[in-house]
Amino acid sequence: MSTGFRLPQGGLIDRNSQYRFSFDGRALTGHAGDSLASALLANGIQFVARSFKYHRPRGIMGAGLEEANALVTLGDGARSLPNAVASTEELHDGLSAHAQHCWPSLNTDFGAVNQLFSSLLGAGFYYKTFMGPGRGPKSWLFYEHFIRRAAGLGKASREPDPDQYETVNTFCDLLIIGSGPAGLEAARIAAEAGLDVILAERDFELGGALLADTGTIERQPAAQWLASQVDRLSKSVNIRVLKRTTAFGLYDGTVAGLVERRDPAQATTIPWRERFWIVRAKRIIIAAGAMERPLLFAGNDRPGVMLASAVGSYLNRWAVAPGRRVVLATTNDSAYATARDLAIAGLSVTLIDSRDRISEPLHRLANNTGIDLRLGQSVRATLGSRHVRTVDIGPANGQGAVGSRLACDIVAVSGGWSPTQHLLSQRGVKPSWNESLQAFLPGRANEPIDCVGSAAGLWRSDDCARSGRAIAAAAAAALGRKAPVEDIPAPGGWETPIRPVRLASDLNLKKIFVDLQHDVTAADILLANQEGYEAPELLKRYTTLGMAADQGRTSAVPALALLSEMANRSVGEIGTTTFRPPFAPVSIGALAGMERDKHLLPIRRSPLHDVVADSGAHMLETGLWMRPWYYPQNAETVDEAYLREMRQTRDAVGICDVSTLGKIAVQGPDAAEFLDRVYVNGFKAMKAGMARYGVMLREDGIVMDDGTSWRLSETEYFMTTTTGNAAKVMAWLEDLLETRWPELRVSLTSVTDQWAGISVAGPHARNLLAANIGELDFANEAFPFMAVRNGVFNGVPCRLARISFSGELAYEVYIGASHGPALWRALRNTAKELGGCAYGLEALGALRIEKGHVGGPELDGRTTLEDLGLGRMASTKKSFIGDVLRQRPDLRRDDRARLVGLVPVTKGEMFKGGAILAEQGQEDGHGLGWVTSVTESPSLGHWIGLGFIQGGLDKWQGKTVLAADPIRGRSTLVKIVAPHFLDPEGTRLHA
Amino acid sequence: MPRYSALSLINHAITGNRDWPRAWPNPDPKPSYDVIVVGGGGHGLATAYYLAREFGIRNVAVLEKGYIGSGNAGRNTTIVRSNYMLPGATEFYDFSLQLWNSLSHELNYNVMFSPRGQILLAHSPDALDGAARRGNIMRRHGIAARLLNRQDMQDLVPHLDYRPTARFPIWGGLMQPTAGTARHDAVVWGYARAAAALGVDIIQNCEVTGFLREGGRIVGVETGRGQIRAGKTGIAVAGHTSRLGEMAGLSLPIESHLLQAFVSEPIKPLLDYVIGFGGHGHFYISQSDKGGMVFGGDLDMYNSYAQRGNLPVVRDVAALGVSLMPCLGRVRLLRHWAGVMDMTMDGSHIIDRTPVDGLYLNAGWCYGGFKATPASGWCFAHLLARDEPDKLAAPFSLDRFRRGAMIDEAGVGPIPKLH
Amino acid sequence: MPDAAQLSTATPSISERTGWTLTQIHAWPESFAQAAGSVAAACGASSIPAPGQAAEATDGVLLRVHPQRLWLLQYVKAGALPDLPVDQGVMLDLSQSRCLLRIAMPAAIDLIAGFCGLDLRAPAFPVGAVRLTSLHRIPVTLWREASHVAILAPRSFSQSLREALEEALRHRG
Amino acid sequence: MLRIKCPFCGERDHSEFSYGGDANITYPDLAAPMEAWIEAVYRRANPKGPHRERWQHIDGCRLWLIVERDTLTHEIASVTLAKAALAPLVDGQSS
Repeated sequence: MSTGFRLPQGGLIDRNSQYRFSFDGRALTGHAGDSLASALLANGIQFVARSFKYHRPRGIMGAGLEEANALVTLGDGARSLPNAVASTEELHDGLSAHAQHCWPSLNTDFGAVNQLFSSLLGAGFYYKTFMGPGRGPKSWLFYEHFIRRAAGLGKASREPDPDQYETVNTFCDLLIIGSGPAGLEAARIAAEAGLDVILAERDFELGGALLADTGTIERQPAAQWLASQVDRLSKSVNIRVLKRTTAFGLYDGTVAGLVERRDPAQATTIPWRERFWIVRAKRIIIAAGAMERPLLFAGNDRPGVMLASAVGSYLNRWAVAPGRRVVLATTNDSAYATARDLAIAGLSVTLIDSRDRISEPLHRLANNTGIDLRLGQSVRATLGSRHVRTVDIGPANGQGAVGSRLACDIVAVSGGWSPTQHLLSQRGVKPSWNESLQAFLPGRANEPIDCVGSAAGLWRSDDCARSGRAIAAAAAAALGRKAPVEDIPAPGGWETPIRPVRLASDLNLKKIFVDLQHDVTAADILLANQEGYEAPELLKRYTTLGMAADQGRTSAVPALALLSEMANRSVGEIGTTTFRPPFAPVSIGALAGMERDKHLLPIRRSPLHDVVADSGAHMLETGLWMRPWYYPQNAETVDEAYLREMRQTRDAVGICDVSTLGKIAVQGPDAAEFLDRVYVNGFKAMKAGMARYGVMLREDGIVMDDGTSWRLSETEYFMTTTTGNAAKVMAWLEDLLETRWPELRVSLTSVTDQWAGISVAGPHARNLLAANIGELDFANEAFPFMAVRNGVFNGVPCRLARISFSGELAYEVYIGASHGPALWRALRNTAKELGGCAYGLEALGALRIEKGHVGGPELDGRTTLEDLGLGRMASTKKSFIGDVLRQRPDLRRDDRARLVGLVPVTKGEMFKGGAILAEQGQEDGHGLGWVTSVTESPSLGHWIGLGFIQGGLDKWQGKTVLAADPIRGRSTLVKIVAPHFLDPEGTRLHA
Repeated sequence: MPRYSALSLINHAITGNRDWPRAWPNPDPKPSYDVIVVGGGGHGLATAYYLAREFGIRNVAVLEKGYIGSGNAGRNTTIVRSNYMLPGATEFYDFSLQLWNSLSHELNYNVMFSPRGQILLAHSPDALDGAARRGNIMRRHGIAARLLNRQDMQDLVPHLDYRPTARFPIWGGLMQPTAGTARHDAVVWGYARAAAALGVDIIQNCEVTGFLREGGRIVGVETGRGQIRAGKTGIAVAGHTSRLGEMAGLSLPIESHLLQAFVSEPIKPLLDYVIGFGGHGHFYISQSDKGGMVFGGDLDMYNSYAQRGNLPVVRDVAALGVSLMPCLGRVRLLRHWAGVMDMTMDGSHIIDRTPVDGLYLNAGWCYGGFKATPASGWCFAHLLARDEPDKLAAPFSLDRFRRGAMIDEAGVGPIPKLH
Repeated sequence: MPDAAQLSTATPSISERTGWTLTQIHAWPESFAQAAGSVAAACGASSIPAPGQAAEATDGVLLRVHPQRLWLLQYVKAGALPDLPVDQGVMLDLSQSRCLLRIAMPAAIDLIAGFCGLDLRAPAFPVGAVRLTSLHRIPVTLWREASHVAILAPRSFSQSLREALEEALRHRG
Repeated sequence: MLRIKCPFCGERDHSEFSYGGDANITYPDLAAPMEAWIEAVYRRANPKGPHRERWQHIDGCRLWLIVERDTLTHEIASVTLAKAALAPLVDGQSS
């Protein structure tokens, strides 16, 4: 049933350009300047979708974002786009669209059978059933499987999104949203006053309502007025015009989120699909226009029922007549211009007006153009299966039976206008109901945000232009500029007031669709009100009104009007729900911009990154840093490699990149006092040239971090922290210094990246270093354990400390980052000669387990000093951060889980980190503790581990418990031993 | 109350659905009750229901300043799980899951609890050990748990990003097959209807503006609709707990923070599980029955009662979502809003008496309020009925911070924003 | 002006400079004026740079990065600075801790606007302006030269930052 | 975006800052009695309205700031340096 056709002339389209496109496989053509919807109508296609719940046939009813029915899927495969609104998709050559949410096809959709059960499928029916059989939740899983396939609209691709998105941060004095008469004049005045202006327009053409206006504005034909404005904009230096750009959200600080869509014609030259603008404006003017509201009558969802303004747009902007015999039903003056244009275009027009009297000019307009005008009437119902065929009309007051039945192929409706003030509502500004205009007008924001034009309830374009100028002038003044002051016109502008239609009592409420996109009917609203869900938010959530992809743009006010009739409370009294961002759906990819996959977060690399890779390192990404994990030789696995690395280090020597450790320069007269206050052990008495292992607590007495601090001079320390806690410790120390102890003269600077750090461990460590570092006596007496010395490598000064994490004779060498690779290569070659090797993170972790040193898995943010067996480090001569709260009773109980060593009872058995320590036979509950770190120990010839157990060594040393690991199908008997497995006396350290 | 069932749907359909009664009456407040519960969200209504159902106390009023479910009950990402690791938390949340399993039956209202399975991802070998410990604790409490390697993950959810170049590579995950999602509004309306049927008064548009005191004891409340007396008064207003605490002269270990939730446009089934990001920071995603992708992430990280979130979190959540599930890039965000969370000093809730006689506290739900609704209601009812906490609620006392008995799952200490 | 040898150019508009030294001067509040004055004089800067300002020095630039802190960036090894008694302040060599990237104008403004929320419009970011901010979550110090924007970034982030900037360039087409 | 005017760096998005919580807490000295520490570390006024709070400009000059902000409207009334002694050093600040 094709009804629409292209008029022979007129419209803002380029008739020479031929765009080939397809709908459901049918090859069609349109022109540049068409939207997908206008091109479909021009080809006689109106029925394009099936409704959400009842799968009723649905046609194009709007000409912009207010379109609720015509949702289609564009393209296919990785670039498909579900739920595309046909009237906001700009036509381009090669566009392919197809119907969605119907099976097997648009014309024969099995889902339509739901209409037979409409009484059963009323609001909230799914809360009243699907609960059985049985008491458990499994039955719902069964029903849910089918419900989820029936729900949803379009189908999203599971392929990775191939497109790129860009982010732009920008600033301006004034952001203007919308380029109708109000927005254009506001931009002109603001720019002339010298403000830096951004004008954002959602459409691919500037002009808003002017694009379909055949009337005049400020005594000039609308098209001519618009042309001169667009020309002036192109010459203006301080207005940035952003077309195809939707302002979707207003945030604190008058910051606006906008998304710009790429011009389809430039798809090959512009790499980004969408661009996300974050605009930091001083003031914002919302000139987003108003949206026309539909009328409620039986069968108001049939293809061919359209908004009057949409019919006007298709006629005037795109030279498309949606049909030949138009019945136009209105409650207000706005539809008369469209009636005139339809008549002039030669179409048969019957104008039904709910009001009994209209103004003299409108009477003359109807008579002069041969319009069949019927006053005091309203539409009661429509007939027709795939397209509207007839419409029944009757008295507008809802009394009395149907008067007559008119044949038609288009029913254009105007139930009033709603100012588009969603963005203001996002800022918590409550709108106020204006009874005479039958519209919610925007409230006053206590932020520099104003609404102008029809977004503020002004219906005449002259008034819109004047309000744009007046508000822009006020904005300029508020920003210290001069601009000609004008008074702001009052809302409204119709000659005869709007008259809402009262529903006739005999209408079939189940056929009156209030929310077209979610198939919410008047019967559903009656039921919700009857069952107690009458507050607007409860009504919305129970019926799902306004929760579909169009977010209730055209359904919110008609629903409230219906509710006010049913509950006889005024619409103003009931109030509206809060509009949330985004104003229109926004691609999640656009919000992510470039911050995805590899670029989600930056990654830090050691200065030795490339040189260790040359040494064959496999890297592991540990949160912020990329670190060498293990150095496989001839295809070793991780385990084979790290065990070999441990053996070579224990037997000869091993070198390891430790550059990622947090490093902080602590300088100043009060540096020693400062360290004394943050570490549990004393640092003031330390001599220069020595290093000391320290532990830091949080304020609540729990261990935060550990590391060594080297005293370089009377007033300078070189503090190291764990890699993971470096940033947290730095911010914490700055907090203490600046906000609690401002009297201390200390300077803190992160020097993590200043130094390349290499740990050299093993019996040959001394010889290896002595062969490479000059001007330094490595003899034990000259360079004792925990001492700090300076040396020189190839003429470059470097700093060494005799610190051992592995328990071997070991040193840490720090040299200026850029010299690290040369030092690494030198030490690597000497190590090879001495039978040593490079070792990575895995071996580093295993070596320290053999020494019983605590690491990441042990410092889990819940352990105290005593839990870690470090209780005796706490100084009794001075107090420190956390010293008081660590004395709380539960933190001192002797049955707390304490650090212990673990060995398997049968030598060859293994166990893993995360196993639960429990008494044998105790199958359930939290058990006694847990395993934190494990490794195979080449030196001891069996697996070893660290863990925590209630009561620690005092209670369990020498005893056997179960390491239960049901999640990995294993349980191993383990014996509790002292955590210091290897060389507890530390003979190697002091060698 | 007339039973809801397929049969009742058919009977009412025949008569044009004209005679479905109000799901819960809308009474005026009586001068006094045995117990007043302040807060008409899921927790407050569940408390009233279990007071009547389990403990036989029916002279109860629930006072809600707006419409029921207008607070955090309607503003969360609807996840129900019990994969908690620490003593006290494991038992409490699993008790809640058991109540969830039969809740639709208990209330005769389909809350749509869907045990579809929740997967907590692991992004490093150490994280896999951490997941194993959590899984072991779950197994030892009879909670279904399964450790997944990368291949298992690819079989279950093929369209996550498994490339080694991904910024947070997926090494595997811990799955709780019995966890899932539920319809948050239905939980509020289900408890309201069932409580009202047992005689509880549900009073909307009734804001508490002060407490009535007699000799240092709280004996009722001052409201916009007059004074209402009560033997015991329970606070369950998460997000605004400090405001009521202030009226009673209590300063609490709580900061109010915004937690944003996001929903996409409705699409055909794309994700069958609840997925949780296991790296630094929060991210969780699932798909609602209507087809919207429901996801959320970190707090906005500053004190606020504004119920609307800011751009940085929107960008971070979008970036993490697209990085974990690359096909999400073209799916379009439909709506984002924020709830006001009670964030406590150790990330765990508080169900306890208060130092003020006659006043009882249910608060501090951080991210976990929705999944805790049934157990929170049950335990708070037990406390209000018996005047001493049930063993499940005992660890979550108000004075645990004084004793040093914090329950800190995240291990980040007394910084509410980090829990 | 620095000679070309030190500039290694990757893409036409992003280049890295090496061979410079960076010295941090941190003075206690009451002695900042005196300490900063002597440093400015020693390195040929006309004045002590105010917050957000850079002062030209002989063959280098003096940046104000903190109320109590100056960074002296010298492109060629200049003479040593006067030593600073510890009761006035402390000095620290940071030459190895940063990388120095330079992005040619006018591409620099658009490129940086993709990564941070700074007002880069001409009046707000004139030649000689210094800004401490983050690009792609990386803390940086950037300042406006006549024909470039210079960026000092932590060395460990330099590859990540360059890759992000270069990818952004490709995105802009 | 909360727009915070850092006295040293000028107005910036709040994502460049790290929130430090209530600024009205006076932390006791390190050896003060247990009750004073429990009060300081665990009790929060958490007002709905004007709130004096701490932020660190962690991605900029890394200074700690005292911000007076309304926790309902997010309107920022004032931003000052936590360490008063630095105020004279930022007077000629940029924008």
